[in-house]
Amino acid sequence: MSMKDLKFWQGVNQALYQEMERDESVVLFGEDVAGPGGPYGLTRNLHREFGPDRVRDTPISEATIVGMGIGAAAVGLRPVVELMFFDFCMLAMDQIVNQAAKYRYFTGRPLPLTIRTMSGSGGSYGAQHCQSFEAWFGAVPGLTVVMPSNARDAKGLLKSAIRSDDPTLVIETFGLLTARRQTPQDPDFLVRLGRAEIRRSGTDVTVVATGRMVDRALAAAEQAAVDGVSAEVMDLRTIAPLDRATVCESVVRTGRLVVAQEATSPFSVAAEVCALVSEECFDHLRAAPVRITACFSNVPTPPDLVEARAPSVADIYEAIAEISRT
Amino acid sequence: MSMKDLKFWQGVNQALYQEMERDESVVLFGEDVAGPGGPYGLTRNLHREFGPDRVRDTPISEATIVGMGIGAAAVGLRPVVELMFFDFCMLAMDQIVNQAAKYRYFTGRPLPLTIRTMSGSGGSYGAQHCQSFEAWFGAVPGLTVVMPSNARDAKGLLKSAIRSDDPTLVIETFGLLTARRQTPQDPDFLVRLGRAEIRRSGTDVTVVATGRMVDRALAAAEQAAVDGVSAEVMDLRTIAPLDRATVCESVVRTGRLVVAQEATSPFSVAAEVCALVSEECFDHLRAAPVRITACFSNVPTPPDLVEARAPSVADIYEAIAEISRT
Amino acid sequence: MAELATLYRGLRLCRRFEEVMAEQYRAGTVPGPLHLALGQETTAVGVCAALRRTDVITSTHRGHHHCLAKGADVDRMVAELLGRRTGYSKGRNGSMHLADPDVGLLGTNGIVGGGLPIATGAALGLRTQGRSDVAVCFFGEGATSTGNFGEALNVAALWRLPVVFVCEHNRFAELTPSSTHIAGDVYRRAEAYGFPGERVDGADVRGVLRAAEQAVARARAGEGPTLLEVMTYRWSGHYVGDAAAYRDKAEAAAFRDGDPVAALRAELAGLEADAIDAQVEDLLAGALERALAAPTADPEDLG
Amino acid sequence: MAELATLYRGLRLCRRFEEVMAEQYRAGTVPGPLHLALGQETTAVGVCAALRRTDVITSTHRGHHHCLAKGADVDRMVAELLGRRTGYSKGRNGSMHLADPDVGLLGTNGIVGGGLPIATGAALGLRTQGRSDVAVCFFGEGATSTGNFGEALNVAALWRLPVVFVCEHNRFAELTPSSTHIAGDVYRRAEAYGFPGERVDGADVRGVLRAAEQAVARARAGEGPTLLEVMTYRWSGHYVGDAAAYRDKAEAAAFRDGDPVAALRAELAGLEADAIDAQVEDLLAGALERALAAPTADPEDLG
Ligand SMILES: Cc1ncc(C[n+]2csc(CCOP(=O)(O)OP(=O)(O)O)c2C)c(N)n1
Ligand SMILES: Cc1ncc(C[n+]2csc(CCOP(=O)(O)OP(=O)(O)O)c2C)c(N)n1
Ligand SMILES: [Mg+2]
Ligand SMILES: [Mg+2]
Repeated sequence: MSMKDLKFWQGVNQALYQEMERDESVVLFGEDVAGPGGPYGLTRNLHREFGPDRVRDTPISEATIVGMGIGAAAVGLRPVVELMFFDFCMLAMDQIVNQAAKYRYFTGRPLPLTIRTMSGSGGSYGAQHCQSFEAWFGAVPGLTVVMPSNARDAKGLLKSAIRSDDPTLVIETFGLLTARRQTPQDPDFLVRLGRAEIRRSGTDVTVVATGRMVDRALAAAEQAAVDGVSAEVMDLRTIAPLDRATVCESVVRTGRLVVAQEATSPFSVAAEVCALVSEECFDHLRAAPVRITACFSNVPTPPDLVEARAPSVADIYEAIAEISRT
Repeated sequence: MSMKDLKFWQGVNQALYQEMERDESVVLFGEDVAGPGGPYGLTRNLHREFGPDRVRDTPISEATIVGMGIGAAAVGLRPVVELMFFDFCMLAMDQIVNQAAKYRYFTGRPLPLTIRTMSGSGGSYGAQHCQSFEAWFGAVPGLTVVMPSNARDAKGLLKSAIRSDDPTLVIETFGLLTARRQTPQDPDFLVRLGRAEIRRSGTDVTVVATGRMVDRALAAAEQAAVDGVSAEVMDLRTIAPLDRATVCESVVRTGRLVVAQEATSPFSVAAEVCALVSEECFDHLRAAPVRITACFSNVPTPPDLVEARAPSVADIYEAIAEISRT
Repeated sequence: MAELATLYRGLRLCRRFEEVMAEQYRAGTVPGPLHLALGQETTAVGVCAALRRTDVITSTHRGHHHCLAKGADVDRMVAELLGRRTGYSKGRNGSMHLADPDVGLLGTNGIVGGGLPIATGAALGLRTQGRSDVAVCFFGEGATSTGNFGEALNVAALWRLPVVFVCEHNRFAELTPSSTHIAGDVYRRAEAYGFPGERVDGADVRGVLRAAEQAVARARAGEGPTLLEVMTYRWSGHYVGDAAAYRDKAEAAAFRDGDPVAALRAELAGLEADAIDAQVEDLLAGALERALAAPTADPEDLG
Repeated sequence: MAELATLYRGLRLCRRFEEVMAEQYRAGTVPGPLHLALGQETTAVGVCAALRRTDVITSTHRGHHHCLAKGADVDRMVAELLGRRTGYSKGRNGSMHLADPDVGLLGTNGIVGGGLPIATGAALGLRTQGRSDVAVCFFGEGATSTGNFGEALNVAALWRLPVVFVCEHNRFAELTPSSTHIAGDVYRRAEAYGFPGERVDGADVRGVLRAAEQAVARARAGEGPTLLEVMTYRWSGHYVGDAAAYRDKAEAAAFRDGDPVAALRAELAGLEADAIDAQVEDLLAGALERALAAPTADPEDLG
């Protein structure tokens, strides 16, 4: 099938274009998504292509953006709503968690709602624009949460989210918007929700990574290979429901776990993965699991501080080397 | 020092009374906290004692309740604000996480703000009134989060929170409001923030519990004792910052960990405790850590369903018995 | 305009449904809390008489009357409140989470103001699909102090959405009077967003219906939202079991004396009224009997 | 009323501060984003001229002018924007998180509408402590569509709090015009809550000051909040680097021609104006030189 080298943002844009073309019940709204084509261009051309009824600029009303998505989905549309930054989800938590996530439980009906947002550092926007609390939503029954790490998955997961009959939160990563990956052009290309991907196979240690840390984990694994250490690198891709089987199968083989994420450590996705593995793979573990995360502080603004705070390739490499010695 | 047998709600009420009497900069506001004395009586008599300037009924504006607490604290008061149910925190997440938690980071100044809320089942109020996502706040730099399991700690932790110069979230538990414990009356009695309490010492297994599960863990431990299993029961009390030292010291001794909580399992406090122990106590662990939690579903309304969903004494007892066999 | 008899039957059903459920609550057969709308029936019945089945509504924690007026099934409502497997949500959720999308009931709601953006979005969805249906958002006056209120009114006005905001002003929000919650007049908030707001007397079901018909007509015609503030009074406490000591007994008594349901009944021929009453009693008695005979909610159904 | 020279100096400082920082941004020495208020200086200067040091303000992502007008230290501001350790927040946070409680600046804010409840609470705190100080909340017209707006206005009105809500209506919210965001007129929203709202011409700094003095006097006198909608125009893009292709060039040019800072300058004796300009240049040049010489933010300071 035909492939194209796409940037992450282009993958998102293609997914929206293809799904809107495929199904006229798909509508898109959020702040600056229509006329401007999105503050970072992710929704470029959609307003022109699909018109003002299907692509709308909203006022700055995050709770109502999500709530309107719920109402519109409840009466037959398949809305994709955008919350510009993850940090702004905090203004819509009630609609996401108390309303959208529980709609099927309360009504017995589907709620085909996709909520797109963007998290993580990389934009030098500081402590109120770069937070990574994806774990919050993983704790909520009724929500599917995905976090693509590249253009291909950004496209395939978003398309699956839009076609899903349940509310799905798609967390894009600011620091990856211009990262490239070969991406299938087939309009029916999908990436299945709930499946982690082994990006590199290995036998000595499993490195589970999310978002921006996936490429860094791959680079670290290459370095480790030079030392003769064989690291398996897994991109979690879906945060909830977690792909427990793929994670455990890998760790049972390697006996060692490193989790790398851009979020801070306490009460995070890395915590859940370590807990899962310690419960399910205990007898196979040869060493203590390790979390490689941002240090527990607020996200600063200057890029060098942002980088100093986030895990580097070297941090992951050292964790791989260290754990492989035991 | 003189003790009194108090109900949980009375402990909260005494703490508020004593701190308001001690420091006139302490003010209280929230929905129905003044005239009515709180929907469940926790703020009874405070309005009469301290007057309308210090104890106020607010409109139903959760974000603004917290935001006003921030502003009032910033200009010299020591506010205690109430969000009636944990579920309603979701309307104030921006003010709690983006604003209050970061105030010191942005300004270099203290923010003596206490946010009280109530979580957990026990009231038969269903899926939008009984949620337990305390782990969310544990992930936020700048927030202290406590979760008392009894009258004594409810009093001592709230008093410490009010005297603290940083924002503290006090999560009370609905199912415990009428539970009793001997409580010191000394106006300077405090329970230190950040310290777990070993409620029962034991040598074979460490049971870390929170909120409503603490008494159940104690009961389960007594049953286990009959079988000759010695279980240590620890009340976490403070969720963030987690008392890592006390948890690890205990698990190093016992070699076994069971975590019991009313929250569901994924991405929860229990996940963090299991992750912590698997990282820090790996060489001492004799068995896989176990999470005893509510099943991953929404909170129902009928009491029997609520109980069927939540961990029982039997569930904890079986986990203790099971893990002690390995 | 709907007939007198139809309106009376609607009011009578809401009234008796809640009285019967309150008895059941006191008898210990209702597992969850009950928030009654006794005395407020005209809001639901008057407004819903202006709607058709395909129109949608969002309701609140105090929403039995909205559900009934929109055509929800009495058997399934009674069963849900009694925690029976034959209820709308298999008896798992009770009064605060009743929904029946088939009759346009998107749900009661445990979150004050939670329905405001949802109804607004439903209106958007209906319009986008070229339907002439409208959305009605019921909420209490306490909800006007939530952030959702201003957000929803603004978007509905900007996009001229077919939504009618119905504020059921029953003078109390939980344990405090409206004066604790509302600055200015609720109905005047609409003007500020450039659409009509009207205060309506809840004692007169036909007045409510007339106002609703106008608002619904505007919405169907693409002229945008309307805010109706229906002045009513919460006869009972916040929930069954709340003695409501905080309120003025004389005031409460006065409102009970001006019972809008009795007033309408008086306009009907005695026989017709008796027949309607009897029919409603049968309906409720049957529903109650079937519900009590049904199995209680099953942990199997946790979801 | 503050003297002409003082007002001009304030305007000139805001103007030049941002022009200088924009140059620095283009030169690559500013690590974070910059949102400029060029053309909007009168709002900050006019309003803050009605305040005293012990009054407090909350600001926004576009808040350099508010900070300067409230008396923040130019050296520490420049250093913060350049990411230097001598900055207000050790250079860690930059433009969107500037604060100086000592001069009553509770902070700029990255969250639109985030300051509304905070300023309202500050007003409550000031009043509760028996201080006659007031709180001023600056926000853009885009913030009027946030839930916080309605919540804050309602509580401020209910409690007659000493707060002045200053909406800086600069015609744009990020990349879209106000028409995308506002139904009706912003200033009229106040009426609905029972307190005065006034639209003020941002081209006239003295008009802004007069309106602010009245509002502040009401607040100090315990008469409650006021909403001021200052009509202005965002000369530059949303951030430095945004070409603002989405807006009407002629309109933008017209507003630049009606530059309120130049207009005020014209009223001053040439020599006096020159002296003020020179003084401002020295101040900024010195601040810039010291900042560029200072160490950059240190990972040590992460917090
Ligand atoms: C967001 C939120 N805050 C608080 C509550 C608790 N609560 C339940 S009902 C109620 C009062 C609602 O008053 P009103 O809107 O007038 O409705 P009424 O009860 O009078 O029908 C409150 C505060 C809630 N359910 N949701
Ligand atoms: C809650 C929230 N939503 C969205 C944004 C992104 N954003 C930053 S500035 C802005 C526009 C604000 O417009 P306005 O309030 O008019 O202020 P101005 O930029 O014109 O000064 C938006 C949407 C944000 N920072 N916070
Ligand atoms: Mg009410
Ligand atoms: Mg603007």
